[in-house]
Amino acid sequence: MFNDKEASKIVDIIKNFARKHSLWVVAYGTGCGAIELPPTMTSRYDAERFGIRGSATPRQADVLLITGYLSVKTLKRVIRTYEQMQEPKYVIGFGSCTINGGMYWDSYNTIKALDRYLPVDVYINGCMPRPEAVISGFIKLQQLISEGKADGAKRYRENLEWYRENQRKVIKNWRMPEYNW
Amino acid sequence: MNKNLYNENQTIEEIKNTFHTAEIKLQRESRIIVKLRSDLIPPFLSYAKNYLAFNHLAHFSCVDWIEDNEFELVYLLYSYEKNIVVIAKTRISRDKAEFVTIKHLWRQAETYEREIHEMFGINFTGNDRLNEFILEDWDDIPPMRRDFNTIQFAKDNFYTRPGREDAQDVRETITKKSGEKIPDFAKEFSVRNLK
Amino acid sequence: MEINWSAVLGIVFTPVIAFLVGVTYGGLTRRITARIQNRFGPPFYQNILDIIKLYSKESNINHGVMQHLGPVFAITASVTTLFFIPVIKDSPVFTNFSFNGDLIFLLYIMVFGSLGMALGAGQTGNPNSAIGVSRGLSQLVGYEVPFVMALVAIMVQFQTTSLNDLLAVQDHFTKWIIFQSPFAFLAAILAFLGMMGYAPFDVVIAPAEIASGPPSEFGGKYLGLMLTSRSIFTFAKLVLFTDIFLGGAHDFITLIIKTFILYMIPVLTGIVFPRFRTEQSIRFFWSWPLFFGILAILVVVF
Amino acid sequence: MREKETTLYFGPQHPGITGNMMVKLKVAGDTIVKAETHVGYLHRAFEKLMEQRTWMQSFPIVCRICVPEPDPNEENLARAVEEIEGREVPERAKYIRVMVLELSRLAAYFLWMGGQAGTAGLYTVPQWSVGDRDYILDLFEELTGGRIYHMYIWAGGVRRDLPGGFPDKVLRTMDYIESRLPEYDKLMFENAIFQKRAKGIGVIDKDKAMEWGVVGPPLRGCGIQHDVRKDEPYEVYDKLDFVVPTYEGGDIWARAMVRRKEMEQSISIIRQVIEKMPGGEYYNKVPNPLNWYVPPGETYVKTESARGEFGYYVVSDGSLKPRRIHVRGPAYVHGVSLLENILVGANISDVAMIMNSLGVCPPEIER
Repeated sequence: MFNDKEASKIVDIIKNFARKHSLWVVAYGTGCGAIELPPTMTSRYDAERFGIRGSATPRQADVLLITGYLSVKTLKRVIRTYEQMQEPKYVIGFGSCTINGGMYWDSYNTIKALDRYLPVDVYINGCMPRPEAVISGFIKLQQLISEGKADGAKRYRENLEWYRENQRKVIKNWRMPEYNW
Repeated sequence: MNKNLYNENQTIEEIKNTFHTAEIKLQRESRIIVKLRSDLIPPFLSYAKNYLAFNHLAHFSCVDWIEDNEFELVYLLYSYEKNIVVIAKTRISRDKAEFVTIKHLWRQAETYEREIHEMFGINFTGNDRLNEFILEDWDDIPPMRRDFNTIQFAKDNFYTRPGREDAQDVRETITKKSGEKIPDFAKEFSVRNLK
Repeated sequence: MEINWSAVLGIVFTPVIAFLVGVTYGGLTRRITARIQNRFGPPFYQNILDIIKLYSKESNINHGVMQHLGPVFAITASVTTLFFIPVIKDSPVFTNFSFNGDLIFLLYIMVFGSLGMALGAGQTGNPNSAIGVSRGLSQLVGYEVPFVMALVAIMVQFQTTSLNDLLAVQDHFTKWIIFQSPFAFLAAILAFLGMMGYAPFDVVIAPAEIASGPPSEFGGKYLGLMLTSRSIFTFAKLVLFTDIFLGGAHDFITLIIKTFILYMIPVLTGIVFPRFRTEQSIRFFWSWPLFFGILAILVVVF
Repeated sequence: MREKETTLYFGPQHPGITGNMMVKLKVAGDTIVKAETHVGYLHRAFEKLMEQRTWMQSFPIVCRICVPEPDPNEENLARAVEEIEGREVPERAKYIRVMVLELSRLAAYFLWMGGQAGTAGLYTVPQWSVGDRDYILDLFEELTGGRIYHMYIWAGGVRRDLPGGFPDKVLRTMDYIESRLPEYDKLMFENAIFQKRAKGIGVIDKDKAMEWGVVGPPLRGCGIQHDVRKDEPYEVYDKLDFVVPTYEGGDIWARAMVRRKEMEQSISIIRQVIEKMPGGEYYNKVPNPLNWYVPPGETYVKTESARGEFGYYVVSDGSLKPRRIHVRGPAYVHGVSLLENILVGANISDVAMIMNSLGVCPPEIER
């Protein structure tokens, strides 16, 4: 009926459709942007309509939402969380401070550009982004997934050396297990 | 609002009788500033807590007066009964940044001391929990000291995305990139015109 | 040897139907919950998408053999449980393996899945899982006692341990066991609340306390297997309760109506109650449900 | 027999934690033997940054110190600058400030209600209360342009006047919120299981509460009637009629009841403010913000936030920039020394509930 190529194509379409409509966000409010997540998830904006749901542990999650600036101490935990997540996994940078440091451009304790340390799929700008902006960011991610362009995890695996170098430059005391999946 | 300053004056009187060297100033109603020699701080705090009913340690702060080469330690005590804040201040040398703990008087002082130890590098003898509190693996000079340059530190340690080297006007950048016109009313609020 | 084709058909189709119904019920629950919470909620097929996505995820973590076997045990237990329950009354296709001693066998096999999960979660080494497992097992002890009491009362009352015999007794709706033995029903339905794991008895997965408990190290297809197993098991339990207390069903529509009404009891309770602490939960099961269970036996004996 | 102790890391990635922090728990069975708070995950060096910025540039920074209710911070800094300078504030601005402060307190209580019920496992209340909180955020958006961060109160007054028809909108929202409160009573405060979970858990010793630095609703939950709004009335609180509710017990339940009663008080304060609000200017003429020298001086100002006394110790050395702004958040004491003490002996099920009822908010511990 189908040859292998067509069959795998169909499987891919089904997979991407399911992935797209079922995004589980790991419950980690890394910055002050976490305050806009309750409105996004609850009755007024109701992100569950799009299949967006919180998940308690990184093992079960698909999306790592970096809600705002990352201090160096948090960056270490975020990297650990990200590496515990299972592929396919996506990173959303939330807020201006993940893009270029925002108002913390001269702070000694926050990183200024998230994509040097983790592969970011979608950025949402604003300080802080409104729930509508968050949802539109998720919809952008859904588009990327259905087009097969949300390949952050692949980039991370392929350029692991580069990311590691950047991460080690900031995190002075590097005690982390190897990334092997 | 004019309130009689009976409580304040009485407290000042009592402090004066016990600590003769204290410089006492009534800043305004319910704010008394007490300047003390550094060795008198622990007895003063203990006295204020036990005899004057200042049993709420509202705040404990530190100011770096680098031009005098001194740290100023500021203890803010509040009395619920008298409704007065006493600001007890003392100065210690910047070179030998050491002081005694007041953990035995208020246990929450431990937290403040941990923070000040980390941010200013002041050692509190008697506090055995001066470990990492807020920062992690910090090996530079304590960051809240005035001689720590945070801009330089950020420039050296963190990658900064190009595009914000100077104070750019967002509207002008947008105009340059996409050709969108700046409306007239917005022009007068532009950063360049304010200067 | 002659092959009973209708039975084969039943064995093939029962798990599939059970999964589909269970998963749709799960989706509907999310939607009903959402409506009560003033919002729209996900589409009713959301849980199917979730499960497909989970199966399509990679899972490159290895915590040892039991981690792989845990979810497998769970799904085996749910499918086996389902096989020993007559889904449709008197139907040659969906009677499955129900034989004479099946109630006692069911009591045993229903615990099996939890034990498998406990072993699997215990191996992952996550302290949250370990706490979740110990909570789950203590709660199991809690609700199992009134449930067994209720079943014993029914077994004594009707002098049988076979589900088919019980179904045969309830040939008219006035003869449903819910009316014949109401105290047993009360004890069993309260135990059922605990079995379903909705609030206030969701101490096992309590996200705000122990980060989703036993499954916290399980992602990808393991979690997918667990959700599948939970869907099937939910349906199995619902059918079991329908068979015992509500007179079973002659066709699918009746079955759906009866199980859905039964299913809404824990769901709607869950929406308006917070979670018990573990020891409060056990104390609860050992108070009213146990009392009703004893009462049911006493009523039957005297 | 002594049970084996395990170490449980409660956070930073944990659904039950209030923000980005970590509590390291030593657990024997289900009981906590030792708790240790680890903070610093949100340290942005605000106090250092404010030394680099002018006084007015510090206002966008201070409101980010406390995310659930930024206005007490702005209020504190504004009042500190005014006090050092001796600057007068018009009467209307004072009323507007009180209205904004009470609205933000109400918003913070709604968020707290969601958090408290959510940690207890009652997931319907957060869905409702966060949705209802959005009506207050809408008011803020209309008034200030921002949902979360307002940058509205500043030295010399407030930034804008009330938009047309705003008081009516506030009153309408208050009516709506008041009509919702009985529903929350039914679902949460009168819920038998919630009461079972909350009573007798996380008890603060009444005799020690003041000495330990407990402030705000936890202090009033011990039956001690102290509130900065009454002790040292700022703005126009001395002209308004309200009571400070207290409750005996010192447990989660007492703190919940105090907050529940304060919601009604806040609504009544907002109504009074709108009724009494005078006309006139909403700010006094201020210098150019880029060229605003504040004379040397120091002050300690405090505001009653939804979680207790929010204090700022501000030192100016007469330059364009602040010399030192040191923030004392209520969670500074609640979240570290108090939490570490009252968690000992508690059940792990109750950690999240205790943290929520104390109002532990990490950004104000580490700034």
